[in-house]
Amino acid sequence: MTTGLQLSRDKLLEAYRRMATIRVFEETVHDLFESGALPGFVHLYAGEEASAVGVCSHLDDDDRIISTHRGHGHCIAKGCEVVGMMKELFGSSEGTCRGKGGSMHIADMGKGMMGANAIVGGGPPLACGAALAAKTLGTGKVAVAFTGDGGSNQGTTFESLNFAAIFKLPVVFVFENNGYAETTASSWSVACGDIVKRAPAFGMPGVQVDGFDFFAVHDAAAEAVQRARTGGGPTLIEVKLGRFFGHHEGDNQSYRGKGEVEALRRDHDCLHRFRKRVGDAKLLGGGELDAVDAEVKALVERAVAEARTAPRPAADQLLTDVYVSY
Amino acid sequence: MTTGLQLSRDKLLEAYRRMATIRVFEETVHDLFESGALPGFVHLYAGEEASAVGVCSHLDDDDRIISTHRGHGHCIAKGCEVVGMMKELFGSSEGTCRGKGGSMHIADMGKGMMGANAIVGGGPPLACGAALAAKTLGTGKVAVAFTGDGGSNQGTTFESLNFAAIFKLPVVFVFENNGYAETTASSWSVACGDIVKRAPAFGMPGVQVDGFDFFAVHDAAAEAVQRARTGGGPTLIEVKLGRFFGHHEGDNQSYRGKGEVEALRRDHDCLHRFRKRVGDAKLLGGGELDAVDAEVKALVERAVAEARTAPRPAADQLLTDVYVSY
Amino acid sequence: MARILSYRQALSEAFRQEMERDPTIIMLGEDIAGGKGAPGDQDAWGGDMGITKGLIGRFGEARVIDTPISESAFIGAAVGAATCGLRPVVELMFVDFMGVCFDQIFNQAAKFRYMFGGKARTPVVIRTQIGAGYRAAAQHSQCLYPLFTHIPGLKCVVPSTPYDAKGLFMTAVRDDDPVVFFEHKLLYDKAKGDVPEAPYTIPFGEAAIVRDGKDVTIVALARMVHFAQDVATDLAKEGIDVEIVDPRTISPLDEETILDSVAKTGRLVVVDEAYPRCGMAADIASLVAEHAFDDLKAPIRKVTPPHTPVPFAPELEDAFIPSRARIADAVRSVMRA
Amino acid sequence: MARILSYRQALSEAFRQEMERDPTIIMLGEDIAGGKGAPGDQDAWGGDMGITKGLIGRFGEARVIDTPISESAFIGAAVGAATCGLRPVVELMFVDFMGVCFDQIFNQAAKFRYMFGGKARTPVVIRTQIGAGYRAAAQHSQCLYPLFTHIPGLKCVVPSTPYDAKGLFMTAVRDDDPVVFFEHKLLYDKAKGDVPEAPYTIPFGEAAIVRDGKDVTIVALARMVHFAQDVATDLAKEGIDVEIVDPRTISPLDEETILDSVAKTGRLVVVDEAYPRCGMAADIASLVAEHAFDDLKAPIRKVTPPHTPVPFAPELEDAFIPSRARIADAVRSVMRA
Ligand SMILES: Cc1ncc(C[n+]2csc(CCOP(=O)(O)OP(=O)(O)O)c2C)c(N)n1
Ligand SMILES: Cc1ncc(C[n+]2csc(CCOP(=O)(O)OP(=O)(O)O)c2C)c(N)n1
Ligand SMILES: [Mg+2]
Ligand SMILES: [Mg+2]
Repeated sequence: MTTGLQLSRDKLLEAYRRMATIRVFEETVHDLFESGALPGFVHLYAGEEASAVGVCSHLDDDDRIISTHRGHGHCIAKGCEVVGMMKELFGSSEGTCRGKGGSMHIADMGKGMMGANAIVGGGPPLACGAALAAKTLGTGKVAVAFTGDGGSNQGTTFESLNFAAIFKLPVVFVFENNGYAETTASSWSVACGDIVKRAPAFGMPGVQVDGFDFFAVHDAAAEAVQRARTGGGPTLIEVKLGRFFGHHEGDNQSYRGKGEVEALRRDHDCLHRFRKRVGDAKLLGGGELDAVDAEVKALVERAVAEARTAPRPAADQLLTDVYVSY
Repeated sequence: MTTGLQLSRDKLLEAYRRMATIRVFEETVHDLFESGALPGFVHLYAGEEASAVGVCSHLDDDDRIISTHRGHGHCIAKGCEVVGMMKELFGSSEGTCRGKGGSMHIADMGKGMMGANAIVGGGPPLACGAALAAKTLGTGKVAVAFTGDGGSNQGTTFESLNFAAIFKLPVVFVFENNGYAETTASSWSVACGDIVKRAPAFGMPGVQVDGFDFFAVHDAAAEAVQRARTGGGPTLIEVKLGRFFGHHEGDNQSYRGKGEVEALRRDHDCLHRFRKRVGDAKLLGGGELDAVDAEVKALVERAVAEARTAPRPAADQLLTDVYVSY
Repeated sequence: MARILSYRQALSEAFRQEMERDPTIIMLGEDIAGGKGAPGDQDAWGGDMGITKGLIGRFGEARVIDTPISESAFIGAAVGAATCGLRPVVELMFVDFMGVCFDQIFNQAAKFRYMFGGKARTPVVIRTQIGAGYRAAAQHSQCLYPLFTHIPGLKCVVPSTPYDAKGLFMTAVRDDDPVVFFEHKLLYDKAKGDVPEAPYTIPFGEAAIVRDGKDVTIVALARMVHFAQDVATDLAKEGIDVEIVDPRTISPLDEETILDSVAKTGRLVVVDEAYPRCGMAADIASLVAEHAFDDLKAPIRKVTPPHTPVPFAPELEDAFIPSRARIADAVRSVMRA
Repeated sequence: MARILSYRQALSEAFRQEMERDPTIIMLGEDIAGGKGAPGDQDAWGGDMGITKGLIGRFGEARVIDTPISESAFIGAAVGAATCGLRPVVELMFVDFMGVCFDQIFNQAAKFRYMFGGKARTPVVIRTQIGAGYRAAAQHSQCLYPLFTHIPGLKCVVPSTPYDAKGLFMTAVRDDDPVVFFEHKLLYDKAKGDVPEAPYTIPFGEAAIVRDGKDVTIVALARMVHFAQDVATDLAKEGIDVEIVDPRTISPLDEETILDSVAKTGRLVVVDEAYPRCGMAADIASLVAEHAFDDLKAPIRKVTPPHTPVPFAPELEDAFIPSRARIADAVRSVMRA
């Protein structure tokens, strides 16, 4: 198995590009929301980039992931196209979901992204299904369910863990523990403290990783994905991380500790960490990373510019896409 | 804490009486069903008596239990009245539930029996509620949720374990692992093998006991109930046992091993074991136990006789008891 | 020559034939084979009611999958697998259990296509038992199909005969949308009829005119179709000529056949075993009140159970279920109006 | 002197006053206080929409209980506690989440009393948000109250004004049956009105005649009542005199007021934001088609969303929700008929 630090320069650059894209995308969406340009409920992934990208760097378009309400990062990590995503957030008919899904239901089946999901715990059963299909059809593909710490307490999630284990399904359960479900601390809501401690109860291996460190996530995911691909069954990964913004846009975050977010941004920024690791190991130079930053910034700016003027859905779109046929 | 073998003669006799009552009740219901006298779905508890009685011997009428589709034994163990129960199975208006509930919904709130429950996994949340009420009102009462091995895989059950633990509710989760959910082996459906192994995942103590041994169940339950009563929070008890009959009446049981049921009845009859333990320890004599057997047999016979001719519900009963007021 | 099968046999045959035709069809459910992990026989039950018996022997464990009692997980898995190239047929043993897994059905399967802008396909069939009369009381006797019919994105099928059961199942499993397939537990053995051996499909959204008549239209589903037929035979003796329409699928609903029938008869009685409030009887009655009002010669009558749970005692349960007598009275009352 | 409160303020006041009156009332839900176990402020949110803000400060952690995201467990716990001497008020944050916990509501709470032969009492209130218009798309914008209304044993309350919200909540919490209390998220701030400070109750099953009129009856709920009022004002200029009936509780339903109104006007338009199939509009239309048929001078018209999920794009969502224009057209059409 290749560890993160053994990745090719191209792969490393691509990982950084995706993380940086998520970051810029989310910071931009934050501003857009504040300015009133975007409607609805929006949950930002900034700060958690290393998790989505660390995991998805082992997957191709035919592997499936399922996300949560906090789905933009998983989309980008899985290769969804940023301009279409931004158009979706604006509700344009050129959006990834033709403007019908919005932030909480953004999906791209062609990229193996089965959707953000506005029902907490909605995803894990569906990931089991993707894994079951892969197993039944013998495709060698895997599925990943991203779930939050809050979602780890939903019955559907527990059932899925047991279900995946007894069928040895090729699925990886990634629990992104960012410390909060809305305002509620995971240290309180998860009775056993660490989500990883639940793995033995479901007969599967579990591992806890530092979610600010792309390389830690990458290496844990490498093992889990390989286990899944080679018939070894499911794995539970608990990724410890933190979100840079509120639960959703508009959250005043008064439940968080004083200086907590500042400290996160200062000491636990996965992008900084990545830069330092690859710099120390002399794998990539600052200049190439800066170039990626610039490229990403331009991409997201273009996405916003296009999204602002993108076509709106025609009235008859209300009635289409309910059924394949009816 | 009093161990089972330290119980008073009266208490021991009462425990035996309840176990024997369950046995005779169930054997009788089995015959009645075969003869066509009883309608509906009926799930018998014979063979598992030591569990219900071992647990319920620590409870009084204001402690609450919630049961499953296999509820007759829990009712009797909790002190429900046998004649009314038999009438209920016959659908008489004098039944415990006036003929409206039947076997799968038999309940007696006055005895702290919150009902059999025909939804697998339906009970644990409700038991949390009873415990929450006890805690909030400071009554010192406890709640017990009986669940099967099959029910241990239901999401509602998992959620309840976590919920009870984080609130330190005075509740005991008793998992009666009789090896099967309908035809499905628990050794397969419970990914981690033993249900008790799930306790750490929910931050609570767990214990596995021999469910054919009243004294083993009694002692484990003593500790769990005392923990609950004294603010120590929930406990998970896995009771290993076996059912003497099929899943429900009419089940051909071809999924069971050759000679399995015969061996159970021969070597693992909780009534025999009880007799032997109290005999060896010279706590009760065979004669007094025989007298209980006779008494119990007469009681159940009377119940059947009365139930056969008990009044039927009047037509207007269809419309009553939907609401307190509407 | 007629080939008489029961509803149970017709379904079993449909399952087998379709699974033979299409290797992407899998079946999942609790004890649909039976004996998983157990020391005795596999295929010990073939489903709670024996409807899936024999499939595991023919198609193997990879396609006939017993599940733990985790309805959200395995129905959700069926839904997820449907978006990834399989055509799962998943059993929710009794529709009464929908409360532990409805989210995967109504927020996931039903909405994927719309939420994702037409870019998803979810060909899953959810089979489930409905109906009272089994002395199984409040939590095992409901119909509940109105709850599914309410949800855009689901298709709902309620066959009343062996012929329809086979043909509609074959349509369901070939359909690219999520379909909920409601089987009335009292019809498995009691409904018998001619069923061709060769596979055939019955289009969704096409009602069957079960009986031609000119005086009154009865719209009925599942077991109530049979009750309506008995009533029609009786009332013919009183000179009342009843037309019976069985929608067969309630989402989509063949509005045209119902409206045409009412246009002809001018009178409507809707008979349904589901609860009355926001139920199918109300749905159909309101359709006619809106779109065939001028054809109506009399008030519409609904014959349903009362607004109560299903009781256990046999005499109460029998009184709960719409009876032939109540149906006949309703028909007579609209003839008088 | 009028005391103008918003729907939000009226509800918050009702919660506080009732909890003060009755110490057996507890509240449970996700983040209904907020900050549980967290380093910062407690009562950080006071509920997703801030409706329960301030309660934990006043009544403490034992009575205002934040929960994990385990709806079956905590709603089931509220139900169980209700049978043991408490009067829990539990929040299902959005009604769209009912699919993960419906069993505890419809098979447990709703059926205890019946299954147990009248020997149980389950005084639980389940509060939940409904409605579209928030740009929250398919899984956060549904009404779904028809699903609950279908179930015998539940009571369903859908207030449209601050006055009704307070009075109906007080009735709900004092009621001995399980009540589902539906709050329209677009009314919290937009609906304002006179609300007496002193506690008061509004009986269930009593519709409000929101506007007297003689030409057409509009029956509407929640946000649609306000739309209907606007339409009525406009149509008055065209000489159409609209009567508006707001049932306020849909289970029980005040059939009499609806039928009386139709007896007077002879025309009915039912406006509802829930999905059309097996919905409230169908329910009410069918009631009238059965029991006030002879009073009707025109077909009944239903104005509902189409049979589609709720779309995200604002213009599509606005087209989904019944508009004033569509309501007005329906009224004009029954006037012409
Ligand atoms: C079934 C359900 N319950 C509640 C919610 C409301 N809700 C949305 S996100 C959220 C918190 C989720 O927390 P977590 O799983 O930790 O994910 P995070 O937001 O931290 O990424 C809640 C309670 C929901 N969408 N679905
Ligand atoms: C939610 C739900 N799913 C499925 C069923 C059907 N069912 C009834 S009992 C049972 C098996 C239960 O097994 P277990 O929990 O081990 O209890 P046991 O019968 O062994 O006492 C099943 C699948 C049900 N009643 N409810
Ligand atoms: Mg979180
Ligand atoms: Mg079992």
